[in-house]
Amino acid sequence: MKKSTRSLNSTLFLLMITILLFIAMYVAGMILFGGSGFAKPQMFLNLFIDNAGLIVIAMGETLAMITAGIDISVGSVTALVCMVMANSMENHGVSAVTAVLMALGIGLAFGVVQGFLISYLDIQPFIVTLAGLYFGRGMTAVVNTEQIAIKNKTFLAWANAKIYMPFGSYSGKGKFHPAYIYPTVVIALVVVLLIILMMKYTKFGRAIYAIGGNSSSALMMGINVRRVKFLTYLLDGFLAGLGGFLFCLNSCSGFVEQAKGLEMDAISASVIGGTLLSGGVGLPIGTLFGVLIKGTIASLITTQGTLSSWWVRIVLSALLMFFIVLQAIFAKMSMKKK
Amino acid sequence: MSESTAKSGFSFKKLTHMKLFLPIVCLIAVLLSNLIKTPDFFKIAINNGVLYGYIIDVINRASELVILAVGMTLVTAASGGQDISVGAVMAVAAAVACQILSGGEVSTTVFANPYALAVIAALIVATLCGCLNGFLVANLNIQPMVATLILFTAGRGIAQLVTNGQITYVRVDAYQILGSYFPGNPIPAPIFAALAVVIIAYVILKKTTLGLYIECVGINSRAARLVGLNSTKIKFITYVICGFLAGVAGLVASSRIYSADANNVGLNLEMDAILAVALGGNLLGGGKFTLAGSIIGAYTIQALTTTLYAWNVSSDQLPVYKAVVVVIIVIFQSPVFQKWAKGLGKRRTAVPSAAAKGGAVK
Amino acid sequence: MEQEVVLTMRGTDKIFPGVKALQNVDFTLRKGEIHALMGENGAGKSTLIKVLTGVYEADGGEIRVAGTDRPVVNKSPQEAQNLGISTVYQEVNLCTNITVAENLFIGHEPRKAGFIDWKTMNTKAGELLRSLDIKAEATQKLGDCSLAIQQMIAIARAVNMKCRVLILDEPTSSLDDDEVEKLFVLMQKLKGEGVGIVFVTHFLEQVYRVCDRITVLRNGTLVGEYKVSELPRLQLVAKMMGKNFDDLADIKGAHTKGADLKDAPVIDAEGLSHTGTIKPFNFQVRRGEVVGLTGLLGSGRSELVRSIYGADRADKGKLKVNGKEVRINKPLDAMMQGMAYLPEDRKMDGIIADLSVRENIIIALQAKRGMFKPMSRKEAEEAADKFIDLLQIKTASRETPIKSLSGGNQQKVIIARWLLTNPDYLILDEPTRGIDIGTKTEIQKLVLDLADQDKAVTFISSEIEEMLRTCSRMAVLRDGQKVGEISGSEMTQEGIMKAIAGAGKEETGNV
Amino acid sequence: GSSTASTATTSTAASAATTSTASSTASKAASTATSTATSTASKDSSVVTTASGLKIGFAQVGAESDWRTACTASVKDTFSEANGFTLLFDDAQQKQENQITAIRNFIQQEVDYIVLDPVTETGWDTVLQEAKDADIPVIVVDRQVDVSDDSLYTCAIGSDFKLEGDKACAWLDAFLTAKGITDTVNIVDIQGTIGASAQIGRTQGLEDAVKAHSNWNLLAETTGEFTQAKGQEVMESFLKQYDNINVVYAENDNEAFGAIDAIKAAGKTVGSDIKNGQIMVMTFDSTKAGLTDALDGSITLDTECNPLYGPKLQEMIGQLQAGKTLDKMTYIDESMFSADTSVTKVTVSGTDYPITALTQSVIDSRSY
Ligand SMILES: Nc1ncnc2c1ncn2[C@@H]1O[C@H](COP(=O)(O)OP(=O)(O)OP(=O)(O)O)[C@@H](O)[C@H]1O
Ligand SMILES: Nc1ncnc2c1ncn2[C@@H]1O[C@H](COP(=O)(O)OP(=O)(O)OP(=O)(O)O)[C@@H](O)[C@H]1O
Ligand SMILES: [Mg+2]
Ligand SMILES: [Mg+2]
Repeated sequence: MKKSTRSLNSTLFLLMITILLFIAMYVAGMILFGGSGFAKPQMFLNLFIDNAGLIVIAMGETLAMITAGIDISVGSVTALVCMVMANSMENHGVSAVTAVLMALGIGLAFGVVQGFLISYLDIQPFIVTLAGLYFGRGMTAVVNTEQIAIKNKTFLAWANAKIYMPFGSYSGKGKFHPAYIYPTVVIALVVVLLIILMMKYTKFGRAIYAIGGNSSSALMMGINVRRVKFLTYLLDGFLAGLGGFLFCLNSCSGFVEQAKGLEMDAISASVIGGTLLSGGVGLPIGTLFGVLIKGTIASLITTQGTLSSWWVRIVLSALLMFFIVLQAIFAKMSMKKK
Repeated sequence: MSESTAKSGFSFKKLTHMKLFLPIVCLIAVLLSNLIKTPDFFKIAINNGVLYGYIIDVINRASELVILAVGMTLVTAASGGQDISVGAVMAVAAAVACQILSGGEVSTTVFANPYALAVIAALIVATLCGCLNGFLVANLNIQPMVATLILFTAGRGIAQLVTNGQITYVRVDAYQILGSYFPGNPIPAPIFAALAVVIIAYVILKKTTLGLYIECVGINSRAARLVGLNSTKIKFITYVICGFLAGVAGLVASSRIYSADANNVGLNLEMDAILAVALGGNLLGGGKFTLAGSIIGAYTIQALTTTLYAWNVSSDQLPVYKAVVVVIIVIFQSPVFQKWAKGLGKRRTAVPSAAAKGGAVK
Repeated sequence: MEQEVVLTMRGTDKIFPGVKALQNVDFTLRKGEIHALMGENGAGKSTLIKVLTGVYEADGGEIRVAGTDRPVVNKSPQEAQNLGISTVYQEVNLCTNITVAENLFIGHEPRKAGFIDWKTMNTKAGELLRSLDIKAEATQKLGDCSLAIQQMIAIARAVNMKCRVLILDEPTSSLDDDEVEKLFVLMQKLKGEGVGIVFVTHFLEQVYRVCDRITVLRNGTLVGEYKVSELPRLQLVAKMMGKNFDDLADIKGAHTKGADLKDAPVIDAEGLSHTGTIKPFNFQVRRGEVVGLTGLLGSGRSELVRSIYGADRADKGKLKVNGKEVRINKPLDAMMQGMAYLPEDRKMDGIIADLSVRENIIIALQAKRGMFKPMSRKEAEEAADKFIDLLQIKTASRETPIKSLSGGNQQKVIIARWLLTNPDYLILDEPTRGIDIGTKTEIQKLVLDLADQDKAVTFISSEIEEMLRTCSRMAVLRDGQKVGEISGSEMTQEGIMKAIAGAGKEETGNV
Repeated sequence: GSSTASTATTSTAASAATTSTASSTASKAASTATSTATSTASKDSSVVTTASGLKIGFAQVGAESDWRTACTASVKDTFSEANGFTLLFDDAQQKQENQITAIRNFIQQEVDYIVLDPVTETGWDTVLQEAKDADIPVIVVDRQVDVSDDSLYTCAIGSDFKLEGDKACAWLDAFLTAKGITDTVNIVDIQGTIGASAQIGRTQGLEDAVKAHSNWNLLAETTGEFTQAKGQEVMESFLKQYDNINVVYAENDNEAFGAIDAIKAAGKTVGSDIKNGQIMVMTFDSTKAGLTDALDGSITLDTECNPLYGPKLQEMIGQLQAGKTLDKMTYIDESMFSADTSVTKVTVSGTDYPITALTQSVIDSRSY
C-alpha cells in the first residue's frame, strides 16, 4: 500500500520538482547576475507585472487542456480585446469601465461559440480554436488597422497605479526604491487562487478532471460531459477576455499584431507546470510556475544582454528544452521507481 | 451470418467512401464559389509557354502545404499530437541550401558548391531536426506540441545563424527550377514535387505495414507494444519523416524566391498543415488516418486563400473569412450535425459519440 | 406472490450499422428481485442495458419506471441515475486519473458550504471500502489499482448511490471467488431493501445461487422470461444457444497426450523477478503441458507471466527457451521465441479499438514478420475469416471496428490474434473472461487441443473449476511470490484452496 | 558635431558628399561625451577607449529583415566594448510585450541610457513612466512612440516614412514629366505589413500623390507583408485582375522581388518604358539586393530607408552627457537610387533631394 501512496503523489512530486527547478534556476540567476540587479526584489515582482495577463490566460488554457482539449485562440482574443478597448475609448469616447465590460463580453462570446462547437457539435477543439485564432486576428484588423494608443485618463490611471511594497532595494546611487506591483498582479493572483479553489473544491472542477481522464467513463458515471465541457470553454473564454484586459493594462494600446503567439506561451506554461495535453492531469498552481519559469528564462537572457538576435532565440529554446527534458527525465525516474 | 457479413460489408465500404466524400465536396464547393465573382476561374491558358490560370495557381501554391500535410498526418496518427516546427524547419533547410550554394555570400549568381550537395545537406539537416523532435516525443515522452515548440522557436534562429541574419540570394536559374518550371514543361515544378512526395508516401504505405503500425500505436500504444510493435521507434520514424518532408517543402519554398528568408519561409504554414489534416477528416487525437483526406484538405485551404484573393479580400481581414469557412466546413463534417440534419424528424440527439467510441484510447 | 414491478421495457429495438442488436425485446424488473439477463456473447445484453440507461438511443420501444405514468426517455446516464437506476457497465467505466474516493463519489460529493469536503469524502470512502473489504485506499489513484479492484470499486460506487434499480453487467468476470461471495452478500442485502437488481453473467452457478428470475436473449431477440426454479440448467443453456448442449460434460477426457517429463522444458525461468511486483521465481513449462497459475486476487499471477513475456522487463534471473538462454527485453523478443501473451485487461492492453476485426487479428503476426513483409490483403482476409468462423466471432463483418463488438467477441478476436501467430508457448491470462458458456467450453477444448499439438500453455483463471478442467499442474502464488506447486491428486477444489490459503508446500526450487 | 541633416550621416558610401567624415564625427562626439562625463579625461583626444563606460540598454524589435539586421549591427558596432561601452542588447522577437519586459529589466540593471527601437508606436506609457521615475533617459529610434506625455522619452531619431513616400511620388511625377507622359498611369500598391509605421507613411505618401494627380489611377492596394513570397502572390493576383498596370509601388525591396517574378511569369517585362507596356517597379529600403535589381533596371527607383543609427546615436548620447537638450525629433538622412538618370533631383516641401545615379561601386560600398 505504501507503493500506491507514492504513485498517487506523482503529480505532486512532479510539481515539487518543477518548483525546485524554478528556485534553482532563479538562485543561479541571482548568483550569476546579482550585480546586474537580478537579486533585487523588484526583478522578481517584474515577473508578475510582465506576465499578469498571461497568468490569467494560462489558467483558462490549463482548464481547456485538462478536459483534453486546447485553446489556441487566446492570443487573437487578447489582440481583439485590446483593439476593441483602445478603439472604443479613443475613437468612440467610450468610458473605461464600459470598455472593460466589452472586453469581458468578447471573451465570453468566444467562450460561448467555441464551447458550443466543441461540446455540442463534437468538433475538435484544435480546429475550433484555430478558427477562433483566425477570426479574432482578422476581426482586429476589421475593427481598425491602425496602432491605437490608449490615452483615456481613467484607464491610464489604472495602468499606472503602483502598489508599493514594504521592501525594496537601493540603487547604485544609494537611493532607496520601494518595490511595487500593479493592480494587474493582484487581479491575476486572485484569479489563480479562485481557480485553484474551484478545481479542488467544486463539483465542476472535479468533473473537469473526470472528463479529461476519460470522457466516456465520466458520461457513464452520470456527469453531463457536454455541459461541463461547454462551461469550461466558457470560463476559458472569459479568462481570455479578462487576461486580455490585463494585457492591455500593461501595453495600453491596440494593434493588429498584438499578442501574436501568446497561445503558445500559455500552452507551454501549462505543460511546464505539469498539465498533460492528453487531459485529466494538471494543477493551476503548476501553470503559475510555468509562467514564472518562462519569464525567468527570458529575464536571464535579457540580463545577460550580449547575445545576437538569433542566439537569443536559440538559447531561449535551448533553456526551455533543458528544462522540459530534465522534467521528463524526473518523470521517467518516478515512473520507474513505481 | 455469412449473409449479413456480406451485406454490412458493403454498407461499410460505402461509409469509408463517405469519409473522403465530404472533404471532396468541401473542396469543390470552395472552388465553385469563385464562379460568382470570377467566371473564368477555371480557365487555363498557355501563357509564355506555361500553364496560366487561377486553378493552376491553387494547385501550384498548395504544393508545400501538401508535402507538409503528408508528414503531419503521419505524426498526428502515431503520436496524437502535431509537429508545429515544420515551418521553422523549412526555413532551416532553405538557409542551409542557400548558404552552401552561395558559399557564404549574401547574393550569388553562380553556384559556389554543387547543387546536389546543397540539397542533400538541407535534407539531412531537416531530417536531423525531425530526429530531435522524434527523440523528445518518442523517447522522452514529451508532449508533441511542446517538444516541437522548441524547434518552432529555435528553428528560425538557427536559420538566421546559418545565414548570418541576412537573406541569402541564389540568383541562379538552376536553383529556381524547383520553384518554377522544368525547362520545356508547362506545368509548374512544385506540383511535381508534391506529386512525387504523395506517390512515394503511398508506395511506402502500400508496400510496408508502416501505416498499420502507425495506426496501432496511435490508437493504443500499450496494446501495440504487447503485440510486438516498437511504439517508440514508430513514433520516432514519423517525426523523422515529417522533418524530412519539411526539408523538401523548404527547398521548394526557397526555390520559389531563390533565397533563404529565415523569417518568412514557411511562416504560419504549420497551422495550415494541421488544418489540412483535420479538414481531411482525420482525428487530431491520433489513430486511423487517411492521407488522401489530408491532401484534399491542403488543396481546400489553398483554394480558399486564392479564392479570397480573387475576391479582393484584404489580406489582413482574410482570416475572418477563412475562419468562417473553416467553421462551416467542420460543422458540415461533424457527425452530430449530420445526424441532426438527417433525423430532423426525430427530436432526440444521441448521447455523445464518445460513448460509442468507448474510451479505449489513452 | 407477485411482486411490484419497478421497471418495464417494451418492444425495444436497437440497430447498429450492419447489426440488429435488439429486436422487439421486452424486459420486466420487479422490486426486490435479482433478475439474470442471459445470452451468448453478442446476444444484446449490454446493449439492452445501455439503451435502458441512456447511453444509446433506442430505435424503438418504450421504458416505464414505477412512479411515473408516462414512458421515460433517458438521454444520458445522468438522467437514469436521477430515476434511481445505477449501473455498473461491462467494461469498467471509471476515471483512472482521479482517486478512488472521487470515483466513488463523483457527482454527489459530500460538501460543506458548497465546497467539496475532502476529509469527509475520504473518510466515507474509506468506510465504504472497508465495509466491502476492498483492498484499496481512498486517496489512491484509481489507475494504480488492479482491474479486479477497479471492478469492485465500480460496484461500490453503484451500490453506494441510493437506487431502486441496480444493474450489474458481468461484474464477476474479473473477480475471484472470495470477491464474488462478498458481492453476493451485498446483493442479497440490497434485495432485502427492495432494490431490483439486473445481473448479467456467464457463470451459471452464480445465476442459480442468487437469482430469482432469468430473461434469456438470443441474437438480439427475446427468448423468454423464466423463474429460476422452473428452468433447469441444461434447458437454460439450450435456450441461450438455441440447441442442446451440456456444459458440464468432462472435456478433459478428450485430452489424450500429456507432457513428456524427459523433454527439455519449453520455458524454464530461473530466479526471474521484477522489482516491486514479483519476487524471484522458478517456473517451467513443457511441451504438451497446460500449467495453471493460481492465487488470490492481486497475488501476482499476471505479473509473473508479464515478466516472462517481457511486458515488464525482468531485472534479475535467467530465462531459457527450449533449453537455450535468451534475453527478453521487449514483447517482440518473446514473440520471436514463439511466445504469445493474451493480456488480462482487454480494453487497455488488448484491443486496438478503432481498427477492424481483420487488422486486430493479423497485427501480431504482422509485427512478427516485420515492416517490409506485409501480408497480402487476401491472406489477411482469409486468416480473419478462418478465425471468425472457428471461434464463432459475432461481427457484422471482418472490417467492423473491434470496438463495436460485444465484450466476449472482442476477447475471441484477441485469442484469434495469438493463435494466428502459431506460437509454441501460449500465456493466457484470463482468456475466458466474459466469454459465454458455449464458447468457454470451446476455448477450454482449444487449450487442450493446443497441448495435444505439443504446445506449451500457461493458463490463468480466477475460476478454479476451469483450471481443474484444463491444467495438468498448477503453481501457487501469494503476495508476488511463488509459494509452491500442486499436481496430480492434490488437484482438487480443496487442494487448491488449501494451497492458496497457505498450506501448500513451500517453494522448493525446481519442479 | 551638430545635428543638422547635412552632417549627420551614415556610413552609406552612396551619400556621396559626407562619407569619409562620418566615423570621425562620431568618435568626436563620443570623446566629447567622455570629457564632460568624467572630469579626469578632459583633453580632447580621439582615443575612444577612454570613454566613460556608459551602460546602454538597446531594446531592438527583432531580426525580421536584412534591414533590421543592419540596424542592429550598426548599433552594436558603435557601442562596442572596444569603444568603451557596455551594451545590453535585447531582441524582442517582434513582440511588444517582450520589449516592455526588457525595458523593465534594463531599469533594474540601472543602465545609463535606454535605446528603444519600438515594435509598435503605441503602448509605452506605463513602462516609460517607470524609466522616467528611475531617471533613465530614453532615446527612441526608427519608429516613433505615441504617448500621452512627450516628456516620457528624451528624444527620438528615425526615418520619415511619409517623406519617403512623398519623395518617391515626387520622383515619379518628375519622371513622367521628363518622359512627357500625360496619359492615365495605373498604379498598384503592394503595401507593407498593415499597421507598420513604414506601411502607413509610404501608403499615405502615395495616396496623397494620387489625389494630387488627376491622371494617376490607383488600381488596388493589398499588403504583401514585406515579404517576397507574399509580394509575388499579391502581384499574381493583380495581374490576373488588371491587364493595364503601369507602375508597381512596392513598399519594400523584398515585395518588389516577388512582384518582378510574378510580372515575368505573366509574360510581361519590367522596366521604365511604361509607354511600351513595360511595368515599372518602384520600391523602398535600398538593400544591396534591391540595388542590384535597380542597377539592371528591374527596379526603376529605390528610395532609401537608412538603418545605420549607431553613429548618430552615439553623437546624441554624447550631447546629452554634455548636458545639452536635443530636438525632440531628428530625422536621419536618406537617399534615393536609380539607374535611370532622367531625373536628378526632386523637391518635396521646398527641400531638394538628389537622386543618386546607381553604379556597381555604389552597391559594393554598402554594408548591407
Ligand atoms: N457501438 C456499437 N456499434 C456497432 N455494433 C455494436 C455496438 N455495440 C454493440 N454492437 C453489436 O451489438 C450486438 C450486441 O452486443 P452486446 O454488447 O449487447 O452483446 P452482449 O450480449 O453484451 O455480449 P457479451 O456477453 O459478449 O458482452 C453485437 O453483435 C455487437 O457487435
Ligand atoms: N496497473 C497497476 N499499477 C499498480 N499496481 C498494480 C497494477 N496492476 C496490478 N497491480 C498490483 O500488483 C499486484 C499484483 O497484481 P496482478 O495483476 O499480478 O495480480 P493477479 O494475481 O493477476 O490478480 P488479478 O489479475 O486477479 O488482479 C497487486 O498488488 C496489484 O494491486
Ligand atoms: Mg456485454
Ligand atoms: Mg491478473
